[in-house]
Amino acid sequence: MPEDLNWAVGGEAGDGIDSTGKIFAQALSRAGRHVFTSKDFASRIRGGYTAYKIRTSTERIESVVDSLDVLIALTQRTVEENTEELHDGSVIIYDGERTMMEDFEAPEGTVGLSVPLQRLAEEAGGAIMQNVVALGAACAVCEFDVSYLDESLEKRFGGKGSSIVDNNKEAARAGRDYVNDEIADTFPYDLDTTDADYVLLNGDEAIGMGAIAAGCRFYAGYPITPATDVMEYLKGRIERFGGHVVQAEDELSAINMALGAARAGARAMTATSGPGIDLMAETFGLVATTETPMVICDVMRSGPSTGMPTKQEQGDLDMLLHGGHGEIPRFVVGATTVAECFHKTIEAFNLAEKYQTPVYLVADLALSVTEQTYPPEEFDMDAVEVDRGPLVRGSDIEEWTNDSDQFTPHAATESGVSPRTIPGTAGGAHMTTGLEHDELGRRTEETEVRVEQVDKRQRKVETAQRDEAWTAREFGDADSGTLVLSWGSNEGAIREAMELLDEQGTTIRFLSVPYLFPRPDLTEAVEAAEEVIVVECNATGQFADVIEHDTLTRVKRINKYDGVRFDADELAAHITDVLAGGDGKGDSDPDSGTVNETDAETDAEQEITT
Amino acid sequence: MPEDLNWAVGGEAGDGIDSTGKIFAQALSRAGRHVFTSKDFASRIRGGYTAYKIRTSTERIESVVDSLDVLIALTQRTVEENTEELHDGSVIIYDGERTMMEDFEAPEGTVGLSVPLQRLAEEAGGAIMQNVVALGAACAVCEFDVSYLDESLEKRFGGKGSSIVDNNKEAARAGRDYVNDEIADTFPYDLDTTDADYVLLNGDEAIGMGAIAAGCRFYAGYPITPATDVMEYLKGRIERFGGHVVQAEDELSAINMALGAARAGARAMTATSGPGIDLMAETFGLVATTETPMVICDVMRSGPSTGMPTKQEQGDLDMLLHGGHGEIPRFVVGATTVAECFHKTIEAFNLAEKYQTPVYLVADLALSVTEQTYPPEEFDMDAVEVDRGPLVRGSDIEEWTNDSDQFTPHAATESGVSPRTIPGTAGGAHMTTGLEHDELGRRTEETEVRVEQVDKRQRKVETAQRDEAWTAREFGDADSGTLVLSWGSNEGAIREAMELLDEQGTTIRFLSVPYLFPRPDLTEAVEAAEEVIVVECNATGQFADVIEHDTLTRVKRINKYDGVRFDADELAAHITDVLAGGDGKGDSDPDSGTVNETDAETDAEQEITT
Amino acid sequence: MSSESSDVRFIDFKSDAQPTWCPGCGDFGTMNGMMKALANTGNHPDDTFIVAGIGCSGKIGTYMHSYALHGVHGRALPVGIGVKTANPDLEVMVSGGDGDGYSIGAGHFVHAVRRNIDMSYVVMDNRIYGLTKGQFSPTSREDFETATSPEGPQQAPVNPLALALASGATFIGQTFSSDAQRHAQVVQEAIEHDGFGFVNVYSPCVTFNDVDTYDYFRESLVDLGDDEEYDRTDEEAAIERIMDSQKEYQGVIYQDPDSVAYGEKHGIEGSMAEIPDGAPDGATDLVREFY
Amino acid sequence: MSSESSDVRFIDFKSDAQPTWCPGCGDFGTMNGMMKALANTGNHPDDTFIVAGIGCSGKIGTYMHSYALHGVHGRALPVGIGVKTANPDLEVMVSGGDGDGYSIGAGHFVHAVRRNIDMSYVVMDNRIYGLTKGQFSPTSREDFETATSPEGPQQAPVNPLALALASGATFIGQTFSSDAQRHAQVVQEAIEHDGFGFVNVYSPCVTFNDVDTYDYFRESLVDLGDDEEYDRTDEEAAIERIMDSQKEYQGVIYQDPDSVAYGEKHGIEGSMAEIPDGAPDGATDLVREFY
Ligand SMILES: Cc1ncc(C[n+]2csc(CCOP(=O)(O)OP(=O)(O)O)c2C)c(N)n1
Ligand SMILES: Cc1ncc(C[n+]2csc(CCOP(=O)(O)OP(=O)(O)O)c2C)c(N)n1
Ligand code: SF4
Ligand code: SF4
Ligand SMILES: [Mg+2]
Ligand SMILES: [Mg+2]
Repeated sequence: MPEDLNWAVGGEAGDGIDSTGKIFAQALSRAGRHVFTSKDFASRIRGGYTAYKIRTSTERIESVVDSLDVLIALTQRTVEENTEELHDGSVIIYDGERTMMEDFEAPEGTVGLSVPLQRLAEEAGGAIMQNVVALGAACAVCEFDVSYLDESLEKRFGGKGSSIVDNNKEAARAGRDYVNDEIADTFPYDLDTTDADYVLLNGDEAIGMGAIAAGCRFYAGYPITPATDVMEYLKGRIERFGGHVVQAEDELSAINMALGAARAGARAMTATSGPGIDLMAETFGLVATTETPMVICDVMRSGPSTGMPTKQEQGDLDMLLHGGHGEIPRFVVGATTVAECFHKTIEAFNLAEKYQTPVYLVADLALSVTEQTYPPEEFDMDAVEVDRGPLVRGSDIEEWTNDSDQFTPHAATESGVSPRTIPGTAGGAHMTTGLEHDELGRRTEETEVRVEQVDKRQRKVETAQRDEAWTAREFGDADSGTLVLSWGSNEGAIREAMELLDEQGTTIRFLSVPYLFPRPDLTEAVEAAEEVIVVECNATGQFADVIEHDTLTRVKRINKYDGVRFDADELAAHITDVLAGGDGKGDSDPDSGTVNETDAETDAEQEITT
Repeated sequence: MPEDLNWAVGGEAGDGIDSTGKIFAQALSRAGRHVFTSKDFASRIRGGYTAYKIRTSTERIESVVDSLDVLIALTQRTVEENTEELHDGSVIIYDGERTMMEDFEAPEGTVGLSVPLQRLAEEAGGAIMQNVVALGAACAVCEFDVSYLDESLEKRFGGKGSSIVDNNKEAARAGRDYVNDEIADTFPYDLDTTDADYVLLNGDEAIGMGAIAAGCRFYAGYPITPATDVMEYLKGRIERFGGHVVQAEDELSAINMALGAARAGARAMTATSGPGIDLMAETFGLVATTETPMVICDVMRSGPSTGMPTKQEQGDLDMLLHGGHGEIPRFVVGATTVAECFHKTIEAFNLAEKYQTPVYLVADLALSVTEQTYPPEEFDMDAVEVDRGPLVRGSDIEEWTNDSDQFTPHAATESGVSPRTIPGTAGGAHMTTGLEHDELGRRTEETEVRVEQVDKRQRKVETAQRDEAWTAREFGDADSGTLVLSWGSNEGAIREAMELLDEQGTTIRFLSVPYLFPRPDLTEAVEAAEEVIVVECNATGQFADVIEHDTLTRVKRINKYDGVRFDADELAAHITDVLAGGDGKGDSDPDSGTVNETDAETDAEQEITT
Repeated sequence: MSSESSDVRFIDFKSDAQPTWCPGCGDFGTMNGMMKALANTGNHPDDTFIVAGIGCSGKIGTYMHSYALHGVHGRALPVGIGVKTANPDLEVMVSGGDGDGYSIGAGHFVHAVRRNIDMSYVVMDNRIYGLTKGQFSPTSREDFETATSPEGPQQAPVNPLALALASGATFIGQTFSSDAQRHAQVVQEAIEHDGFGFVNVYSPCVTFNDVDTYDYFRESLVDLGDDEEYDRTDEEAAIERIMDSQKEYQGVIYQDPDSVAYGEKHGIEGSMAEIPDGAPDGATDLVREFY
Repeated sequence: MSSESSDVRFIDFKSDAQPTWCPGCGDFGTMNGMMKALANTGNHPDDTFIVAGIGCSGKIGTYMHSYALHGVHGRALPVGIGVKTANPDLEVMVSGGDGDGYSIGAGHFVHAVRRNIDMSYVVMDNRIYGLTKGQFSPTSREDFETATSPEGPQQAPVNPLALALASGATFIGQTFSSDAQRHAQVVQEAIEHDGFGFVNVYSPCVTFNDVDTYDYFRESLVDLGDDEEYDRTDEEAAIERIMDSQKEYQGVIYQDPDSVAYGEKHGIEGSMAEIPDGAPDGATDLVREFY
């Protein structure tokens, strides 16, 4: 009986796949089981295949694997899309009475379980509950007490009245009973429960919660997948803390609204995805030049251009590090797990105010759509610290005025960070501008002042480089000759891949890098390694290039750009392959788009034999 | 008698400084002299100091020097701004009868020449002609025949009627006569003339002319310094060739209009500066993904944000190479001289259509405001070649249709370049989209197709890297151990600096790089050198970083970011300084903002002793 | 031109791609009308260019057959302007959603209207952001509850017709996707109009908008075509209808009979796509100017 | 509030920076009126936030004394919205040119108007791009010759008042910079208005616009304040004036007496600048929600 169960529900977009999966995930969480979810979906409202996948264990999980034990298939295509994942003994629950599934035959080795979902749902009060019937059936298959579903059914349908809730509970039981009574088979799945109490949330929600925790009060945004959830999370919640969400007319407006709020003294944020980041590029420079603290969140999706809006990619790093004309000091902080989405958001706000710069907070689609369980202590609100930086109030202002009693918002201090007053502070009135300016914030073209201000802004970065701990998250064997580097959501899959590799006797050192700029100095680590492999979800190896420049060392690359996140098995295979001198494609899925890209010059040098 | 004369007219913005300087520059050109101009100006309409500077010689000139022989000073500040440049024997022409200049005393060693400009102008028909009187006076000082001014006066005032022209001619003569008759001094300046016939134009005009030459018919743009001149040049001219200029409501619109025109089959372009490049970032990705040929010109100015709009900088390279979310294949071509602005524009159009990608054509403020003489043969229209790439017409279309007779605009060919039809072509109707698409241009999320299309777009770049000559412009001693690398308008100043260095016995090898991406492989050159110095007008050393990554070698840097272009003397001093192990600040102007920036790691390694 | 004189049928403008719109989505009807209008005006897919915005609405570019570009969100109009200017012989039709056109694209809308380019612009107005799953749009009612407006947006909805009129529109139409014949007819008139033919189409979203439904429009729409007195060239009458917040009107609400399109005013003629192999004749004069 | 009751004088809103506008530029007068209106309404520089666009007009941020941001071209309004929302106690005034507001910023204008935030927006309309040296602007006449329109733009000029009205404006004013008293008075009313107080100011550019001159405005302006019959709350009357292309009007052209500002509708109260040192009270409930 495996501890680790891989479960999915799939059908057409519009079939309610998402909420069905979520109900099951919550039930598992209530039962003290860990859950890690992922979604297959298309950016259509209806008519596209979509699936909600759950991996669950009593141990913590950080990744998906390419295996499916139990599948609720509302459509034929759901099975087709998952043939590779199904294995001997996989159970497929489907409704053999539906016309489109009449001729369905379960793939060889798998167990097809025809349950009259629609009929049972109708009997329980309405066809619409067929997904819940399926959940009940799945409970029976997994020997999982159906009553764990109750709480999430109440959460979901409570607003619609108690009879709806009751009908749904009944529908679940009807599904369970049908399997137990009519099929009466036994299956190799038996889900243990524990006493643990977990919370279940995704990356966007963690970012939103982190923002409120950090004191963010103003959010302006424009809907865009996969960042919309940040706005939707905040709307209806931030108001309870005295804040407000504006749905702007576009991203140009959103970032400028946030800028205004930030200048008024609020902690302010906007979140978007690649196309919005592009549109914000001009104002980003203004935020930096006016030294306004602000957090701009990029939840990356597959590009370029509109690309594949519901697919995974880590393709925006170059833009985040280098985007915007002219030379713009900036911080770029990345989350590597769902929980880190919370923590890094808080950190981003503190960095923004301590250094009076815009901070790009970067996450990716895989983080934002993954719902994952954590012990609630991971989000310890008592541990939240707020550092507002050199905010000057009251009579302290006098320290920072010139001979004419004018406040100097851009004073060229040693640290590069200047005093800051907020509107309403007596004696602090000042202007600032995106033009080059003097210490008073007034435009100038004096060469000395220009150079002084450029240097001052740059100095903030140097101060931060010196004063803050820009550490990487280290895993594995610190003495291993194989160094794996990565950023963003790959952390979990790499950690799991390490376990698989461990079993094969391969140990590696893995540094998961949450700070993209400023970033940890990896020179020593790279120099100490025999083999450096950079893993990322993009085609060109943007982070690899950065590492190469930093350390003057060519690295090997594992890249994936087919829109699907890495899974642990695949990664283990790729790493093994690279270590064996291969091209990084591993022996896994030849079509997965994973490549080992190296510069033309290097190809020759490294003489990789395939 | 020096061959090389440095001349300037300065005053307040709004005083007509620009046209006054231009008249004199044209006169010099008419007299067969080479001219190289530069401007000091503030982005205000009035109330700011502004100057038009001319360096002239019978030999070709490529740069400014920090010296002034003859200065027409309409204001006191003009002299103050140029004290450093003035020397023993410099002549300052001013109007001692104007109240504000009454107490003017010429700096020591210089010759103050008070000419009653306003009075003489009034006598000739109007105070407004005082600048022309000054030009006449300057002719006398330089022993330059005043009648050379006539043609440019006709050009300038011809539209206002012949009596205005005549009055101006008379005003010029009055100025000359006053100096000859009333002052009757002799001066050490005597301008030779030659039989040569030059054209005088600036970089923006050269870009505009190049565009028309290349067959560009559609231009959409939004005014922005220093790119507006491209639009103003084209407006009124492109129509003669069947084209049209649209002044768009913003840059977002401008690039999308150009995209539409390009998809309709026209050669289309837009030009802007940094802020506009930011706004165009999102659509830039669309242009690339839809594989639409288009030229986007960035005439760089000082950033970040609004920065110093009338000042020089080469600060956008990072953005041009890396801007836009996701991974966008692109070409970045840069002009290094005014004439190259013409040639590289033509090349940009050819590259765009041959490879069906957007091409960033990059110039900088120094190029755009410099008016420079060239023999007209430099702009040989007969030598212009137009390569439209794989444009498929007529029955050839059949080769590129699928089994259902559908045209495949994104066919994954070996070269990566696909067939292209233009609307109106029978049987060629097709769509394209910024979403990931298949060969037909229809959206897809199939992993194989996605990977195929990413690879295909990338392959275009590889094909171009293989098939085109991405050469650098080489100067100096190919065997020198000192390699200087640069891009953009610095070429001229470096070449002149090399002459100065030569005199000191220092030879260098200089590669001026017009191709930023794809770019020449400089690995060999860098490895062969003992010392590599990258010269650029920005603070962080963006091109230097690129070179470091390409070649895995740390380089030295000469950077300037005070808004003023390099001049030859200063550069020679800096290079000497770096070669002597200095920090690159040279012994020239301590405030010039020139620094030698190296990464922290390298500082230690290189142990530069200052 | 009329449908009789043309060999092109409506079906020729249909691609073989299967629409993924929700069953019942208004966009099906909207698109059908567009295809009919294009065929009826004697256009051919090979001489037609469709520019589509981003949104559920923007998918029409894929479902129709013609030269087409599916652009970035909010920028469809400038693309259309570029196409039409570079080749006035093409029939250019721009289409997108209410969010695409009146929110992120509002600025371009104002300026496209006043430029009066000879093309048509069909907005599928469902008063919701469909593709991003149901946030309020600029045309959403003040009290319309969505994920981002639990208590309604609490701001005046954009009145697209008023915005067009204020921007100097020369043709303003409004239709309802399920009134197939009227819709196709008004779009056809927009195509035939000598200038910018703007049609706002009520194209209900059955998934995320339970307020602006088929029933609602069916009941509230007043067809100006039924009103024999109505003079579409009377600006004042148009203003009255457009500013009337109590009713929804269908038909051609305003048309300037003296409209002169941008291209004509600027003397733009013929395609810009054909260029010589080298510099064009007369290019050397450009060099001479700099003497 | 009136000037009598306030200790702040107009001069307190002046900075010691010397304006670099051309002598005679209309922006001098426009700015003076803004300073007077701010003082007359009892505001203090330390509680006032000015957002300036980019253009000659945008320089006022430097010449006035208050908290201020000089933003990027066309985005002044959203900045103002952010400031006001984050701290409703501040007096927020946004200002910029006709290019800034009606060209690159047109979309934001439409949406700022309909949001009806309680702030004022003063546009210095000189019907030209001043700072970039004289290209036509969205309000330039159809036949106005500039470097980029040798034969005139040949497109309908934007009518800013109509655009505002179509977008649901609750306050529309228009003034002339050299009619100092009227101008200051209308701006003052815009400040006092409970909602978005929009004032289009004819602020002549003496350097690049020789058509829309002081003389022209002096001769053609009709002051609605002189018309005792005129009822500013009558939308129809306002439409009539606004759509009248033969005349230019001065004064408060329209005001919705029932205007309720965005902040009030959304229950936004008090500054968002003060936050605790740690997570706010009740934050733990957010975690619990995820059980
Ligand atoms: C720059 C940018 N921002 C946001 C998005 C996400 N987005 C896609 S469509 C859309 C709005 C859709 O609404 P509408 O235009 O009304 O079209 P509908 O789906 O209702 O037909 C948004 C916000 C995007 N694609 N690009
Ligand atoms: C994104 C961007 N595009 C273009 C510019 C250049 N620019 C500065 S001001 C301006 C227009 C000025 O016109 P207006 O707003 O009417 O102000 P005015 O100078 O007439 O007061 C332009 C196009 C810019 N700063 N930023
Ligand atoms: S979500 Fe709405 S607009 Fe989109 S396809 Fe479905 S019904 Fe149509
Ligand atoms: S150019 Fe025009 S708008 Fe600008 S300062 Fe001068 S007069 Fe004023
Ligand atoms: Mg919509
Ligand atoms: Mg203006």
